[in-house]
Amino acid sequence: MEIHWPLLLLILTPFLIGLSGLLSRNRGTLDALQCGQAGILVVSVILVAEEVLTSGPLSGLFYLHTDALSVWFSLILGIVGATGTLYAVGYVGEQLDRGAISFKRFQRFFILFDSYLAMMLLAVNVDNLGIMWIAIEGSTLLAALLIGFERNKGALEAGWKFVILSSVGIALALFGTILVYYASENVMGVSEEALRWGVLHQVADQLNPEAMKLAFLFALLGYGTKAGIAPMHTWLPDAHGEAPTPVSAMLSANMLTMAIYAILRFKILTDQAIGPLYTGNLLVGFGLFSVAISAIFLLTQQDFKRLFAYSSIEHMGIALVGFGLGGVIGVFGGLWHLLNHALAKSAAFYGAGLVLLRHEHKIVDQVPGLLHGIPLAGVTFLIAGLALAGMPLFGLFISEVAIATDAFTRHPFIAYGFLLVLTLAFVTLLYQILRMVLGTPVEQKVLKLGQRCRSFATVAIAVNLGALTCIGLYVPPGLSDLLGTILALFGIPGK
Amino acid sequence: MNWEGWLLTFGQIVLVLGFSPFLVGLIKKVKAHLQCRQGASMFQPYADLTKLFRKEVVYSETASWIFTVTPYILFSSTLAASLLIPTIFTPLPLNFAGNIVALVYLLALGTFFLILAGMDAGSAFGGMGSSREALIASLTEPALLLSLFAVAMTSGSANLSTIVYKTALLQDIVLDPPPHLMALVALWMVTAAETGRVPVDNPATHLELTMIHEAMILEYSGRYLALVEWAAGMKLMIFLSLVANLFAPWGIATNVSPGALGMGLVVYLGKIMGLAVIIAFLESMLAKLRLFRVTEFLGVAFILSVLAVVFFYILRVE
Amino acid sequence: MSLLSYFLVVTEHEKADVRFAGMFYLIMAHLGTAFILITFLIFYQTAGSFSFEDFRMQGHALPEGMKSLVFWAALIGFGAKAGIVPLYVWLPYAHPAAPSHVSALMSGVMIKTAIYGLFRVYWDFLPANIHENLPWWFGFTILVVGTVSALLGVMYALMEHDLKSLLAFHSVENIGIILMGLGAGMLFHSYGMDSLAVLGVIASLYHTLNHATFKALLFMGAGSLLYATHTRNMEEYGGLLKLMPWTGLFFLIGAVSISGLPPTNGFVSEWLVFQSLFLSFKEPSIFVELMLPIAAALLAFTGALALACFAKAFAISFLAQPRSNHARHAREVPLTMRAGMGMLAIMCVVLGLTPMVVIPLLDDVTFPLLDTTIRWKVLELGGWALAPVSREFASLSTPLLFLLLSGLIGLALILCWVIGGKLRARSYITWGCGLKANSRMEYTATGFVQPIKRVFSSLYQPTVKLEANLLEESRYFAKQRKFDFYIEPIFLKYLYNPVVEFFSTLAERFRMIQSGSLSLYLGYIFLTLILLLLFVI
Amino acid sequence: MSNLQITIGSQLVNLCSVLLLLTCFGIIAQRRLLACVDLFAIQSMFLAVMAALVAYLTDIHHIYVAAVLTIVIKVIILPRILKQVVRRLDVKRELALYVNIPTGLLICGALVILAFFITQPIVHLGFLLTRDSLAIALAIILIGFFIMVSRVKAITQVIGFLVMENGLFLGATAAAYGMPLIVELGIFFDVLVAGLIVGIYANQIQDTFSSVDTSHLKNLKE
Repeated sequence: MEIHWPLLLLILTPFLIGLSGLLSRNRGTLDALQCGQAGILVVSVILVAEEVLTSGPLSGLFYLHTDALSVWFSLILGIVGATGTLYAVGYVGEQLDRGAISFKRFQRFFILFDSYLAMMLLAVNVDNLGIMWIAIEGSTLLAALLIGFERNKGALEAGWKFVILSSVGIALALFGTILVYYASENVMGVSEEALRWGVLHQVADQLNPEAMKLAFLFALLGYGTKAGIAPMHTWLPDAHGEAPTPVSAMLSANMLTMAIYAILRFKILTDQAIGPLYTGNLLVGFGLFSVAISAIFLLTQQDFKRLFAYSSIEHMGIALVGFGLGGVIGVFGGLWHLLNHALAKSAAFYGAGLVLLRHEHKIVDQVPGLLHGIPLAGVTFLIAGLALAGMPLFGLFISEVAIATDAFTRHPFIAYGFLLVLTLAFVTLLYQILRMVLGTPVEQKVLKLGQRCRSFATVAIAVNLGALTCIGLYVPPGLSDLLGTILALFGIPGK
Repeated sequence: MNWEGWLLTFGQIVLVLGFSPFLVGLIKKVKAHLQCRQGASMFQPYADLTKLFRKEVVYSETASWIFTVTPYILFSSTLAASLLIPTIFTPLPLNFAGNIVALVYLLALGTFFLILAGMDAGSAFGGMGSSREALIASLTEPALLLSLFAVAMTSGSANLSTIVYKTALLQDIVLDPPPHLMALVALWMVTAAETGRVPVDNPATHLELTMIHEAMILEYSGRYLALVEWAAGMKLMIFLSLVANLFAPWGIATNVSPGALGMGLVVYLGKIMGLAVIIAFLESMLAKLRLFRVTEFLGVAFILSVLAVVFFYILRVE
Repeated sequence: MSLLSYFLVVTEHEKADVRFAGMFYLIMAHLGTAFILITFLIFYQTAGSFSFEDFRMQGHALPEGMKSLVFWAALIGFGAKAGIVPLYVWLPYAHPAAPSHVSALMSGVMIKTAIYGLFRVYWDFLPANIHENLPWWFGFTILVVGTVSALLGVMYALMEHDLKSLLAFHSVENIGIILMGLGAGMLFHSYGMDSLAVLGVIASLYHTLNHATFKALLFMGAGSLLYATHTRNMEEYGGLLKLMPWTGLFFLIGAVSISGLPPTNGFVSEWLVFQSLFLSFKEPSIFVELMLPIAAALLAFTGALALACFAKAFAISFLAQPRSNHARHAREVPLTMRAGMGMLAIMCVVLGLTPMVVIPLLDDVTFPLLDTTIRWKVLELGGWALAPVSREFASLSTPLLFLLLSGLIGLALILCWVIGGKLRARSYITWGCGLKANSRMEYTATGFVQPIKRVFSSLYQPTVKLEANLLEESRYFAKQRKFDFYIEPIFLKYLYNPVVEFFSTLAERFRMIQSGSLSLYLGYIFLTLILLLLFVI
Repeated sequence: MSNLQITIGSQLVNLCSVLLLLTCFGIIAQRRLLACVDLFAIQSMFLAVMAALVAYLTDIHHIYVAAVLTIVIKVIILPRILKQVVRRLDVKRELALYVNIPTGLLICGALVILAFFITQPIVHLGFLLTRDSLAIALAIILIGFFIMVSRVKAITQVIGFLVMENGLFLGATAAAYGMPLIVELGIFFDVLVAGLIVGIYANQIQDTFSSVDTSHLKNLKE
């Protein structure tokens, strides 16, 4: 079993950097390390993608395994993770400068943050459902600590709710995993291999339908809780609202995406066992429900971080609908949606973080005229907001249209419902965003943003929005090939 | 257009210009008689016009060039409209220049500028007159158009001359009673409104608050007033000949032989003088309506014209 | 596109109302987009691709029900962008909010793209081939929508005293007229009377063109007024004709042609619409036969109201004495602005005088759609007169009318000279019942439309507030009287507000879902699990 | 091994799992927190015993490891931590319940039936002697969940969660003689960390809110 350095790097870097954070005593090296990590992440993820594209799936030592689907999600996690790291350096650094936190906790933050990233990267790059579960659970626990990082009432409450709810979810997911294992038994007997996704994928069509149904149900509920699918989404707005902003960004852009990834793995197996109808209906149902719920909550939202949180719920819902429909363009739409959403949403949170640092509150109608107040944040909100609302020229529009189209070719009424809730969500989100972006700032005391913070944030935002607009306007051939292979994985002839 | 055409057009201009003041005079005279007064001579309007033309013009300081050009535009648009209407001969050489819609809108052009002029001097009365005129004009136009259209449909054409020509040739269409009757009544009511006659407006009034047309031209004097008055006279003549020739085209000349033309002239003059007398009678009998009763009056006209169309379709024999 | 135009609208986003307008506009536009998307999706379903070529090939394969679905979706989708009743509501907010040149652009060009969409769908995609006939009620619905839009548009325009909102409402009116032409065309087409159908279509295309010109002209005029006086409120204008003669002249031309008065372009296209409506007696169905003339009558009504409206607009803004210091100190706008308007003004007249040039061009446009040309019969007398159907039926020659008018003006001058000799004139102050007439005695815009408002109060449902505090000595004299009235568009009142209400109350209700109780949250998951176990397995 | 042994063995296994179930009902019926913790410890004990039994019967050795881990973590460490927390916060008894005890018991009965009903079609799949306890495993998971829903105090919710974990472990063992060792270890590690984190949170919450009554944690809402 040969070693693939890029893959290994991709996963180990955050771990090691995080731990080495313990040793480095002064801040400069810490920042440097983090920047290095960001760089390495991007480079290695791209290398991995290259390798997979050229020479099929990779299997490294210790259950490491990377196929097209993993690569797709690694891309999302890697790139957004990188920008997130940069932003975190700026953001938490600012708090440090303001003396809000001690250097010790500054260190601790990065240890947690990096290993959190590592866990997520691990989760999407292992072949073993059990290990995947462990990684996800690990990321949950680390996330719990990160959410509570600021130790004020809100943070603690949010963290507590998160820990309880997502542990329950994760437990259910474990039961799902056990059931798959159970089902696999009478196909291949009791064996270590029986949890390897690749192996299961080959024998999936012989697995017992009843067991797989049950398994998928538990997996969906369990990982769905982490993916913030209504009605299991209740922890999400609190967590996103109260966590330190870089963490909120990671939660929204990476963790939810990762959870969806887990669901997809189960879906593919189940579909092979019992055909796509069952999983499809469940996914579409939950998806539509999530979009509707979030749309309604967006309307009366007073807190801009929660606002983005609800919009995340909405977008996860949209992606689910896409996957649930399961046609070529549907699945394509889902994947494409996840990528674009990750980029746009993290950017939005970066902007939100700046506003929060400056105003020290999160009330929507207290921060009008951001274009004048904090041009950087204003522009970010505007672009990211329009993208998230699904305006043309952005990838999210394309994916939404794709999903709608797929829905239409199957069941027009889903399409109508979908478009309806989508329009509702669009209106509500945009209404809120524009309330903040336009207008004239109200007089109130504001804190100044540190130079380093601003520069780091600028870089992070620039990268995200740049990538977002690029892929909105032009799809690199590499990506489209990747999509092709993934579709094949879904049992759909790639286009 | 051959020399006959030119001749006829010129003849029509002369006829309209020359005869319209007489109509006004005639109506005044008859009314006077009905009120047991001697009354001025029927030719008084001619004298008035010449006098006015000679008099010095006084215009308001606040007025702009709109005030000056309006009389000319009013005059010319009314006269142009009159050239679309068959009087003693049909089809007219200028027939192709426009149909009933063109007629209505030509008159509207005049009204438009008159309204502007009314506001131009900046006196309250002018504004009042303009505002009322705007209301009435907007209410009459649909009725006018539809009543004309009701007649138009019987002859399958929207060109006035053609309508009259056909009806003149085959007498019996005219006797297609219900639609035409309603159209006739509607047109008559519209006429009253458009030419500022009782019961819609009272040309003889000099109580500002009841004036409409008179209020708009309150600021005019001298030759401008003359032009406006003359235009008003022509407008009256236009509507009367519409009534006369659309509903009773008897005796109108359909070829250019001198005999036919002479005949046509005599009959035509007879018809519209008759109508003028009727107007006089009505004016002496009726009282002017309140402004907001006028809308109901015109509403009736509109309904009648609609009914005319409806009946046309229902009773059409095929 | 709606996105870009949104940013054009909110250029001056510091103003709250501008933001509201922008938001409203964006929402409606997006609603439109959604419906347009549905339209295309339906086509996609059969065509299997998004290329117009395939739509054209496959569109007719749709089942009847789907076709009517497409019809409605397209009508709502493009209608929302074009601003037909009842979807026009954003329009009077967005246009005034935008800077004038933008409003000119929006109203002149953008609305037209929506019309283009309608044409594409109804004439190009839906019919299988040129001779397939769509159900008659397609055209009829369009006709009705058009008529209502035209009427309501002008009605509300009359009550507007903000010059730009007034123009915006007139956009609604004109879209209505355009749709009337289109509707008549479709109606005839559905009965297979193509040569008549062409007439309707050409009429509506012609009016589209004209509207683009005169509406842009008027918006620029409004813009120059705004530039000169820094206010959009008509009641503060007045007497500007003397201060800004050129702007005044151009605005007058625009006003004349939007009121459809000869010999300008508005007149020609409205005339054409009238003709296509008059052709009703060739319709097989008696119901339609009845409806068309009535539509024609309503069009006449619309025209007359438009006339009243622009008489008001022009008279109040340009005539009599200035009503405010803004107006008193107004100056003529710079040459560049005048040049722009002048160009358009000339366009208006030229387009009016040369239908014989324009119509063949439009005919080339419509030819591929219906493969019938009417060029050879439209133009009579070597192209000097229009005879849409037959010379027998109706004809029009704007050049001749123009010559007549100018000639007769000449005649009038001659008469004056012959009878009256040389003009002797002197100017004097207006008679103000013994007082010195000042601008406060003038009729206001509000006063001007008061009779109409009163007559149609059932439609306007105006809210009038009149308060006076009287002198102690005698209750016949008041220290001051305060009068204000406003009109809430009927659809806003009965259609939109309820919807918004519904959603906000819904949202309020739903907030209890997120009550903050952890056990409740756990309960959701638990319940979902149990239910799924019970029913899905 | 003789058939007799097998049958006896599987009956013993089933017995253990039934005992597990009973302890769940005990927890439901119990108001006193410390007693709940004890019950949980006992339950874990039974779990370990069962695991050991399975290991003995099937001599798959890594299950012994699992059994040992269970004893170490779930019988010794976690109860310690919990008891500490309980003492420190001196919340002796849980007075507030969202659902009163009889109803709770009834519901749990219903849940057990549901569990059997659900697993019934797939039970025949397993050819292992422990397969019957799959239903019980599901039942325990549901009941654990129900405890979390119905109790107010943070501690009891944690206990509920741990009960779920036990159910899972039972499931794993019942269904498949336990997961592959590596997975097993990972799971245990996670459970341990989870317990620690919950402990940390409980303390911090106590510090900031001066109570662990989660019904107080209702500031974050719409």
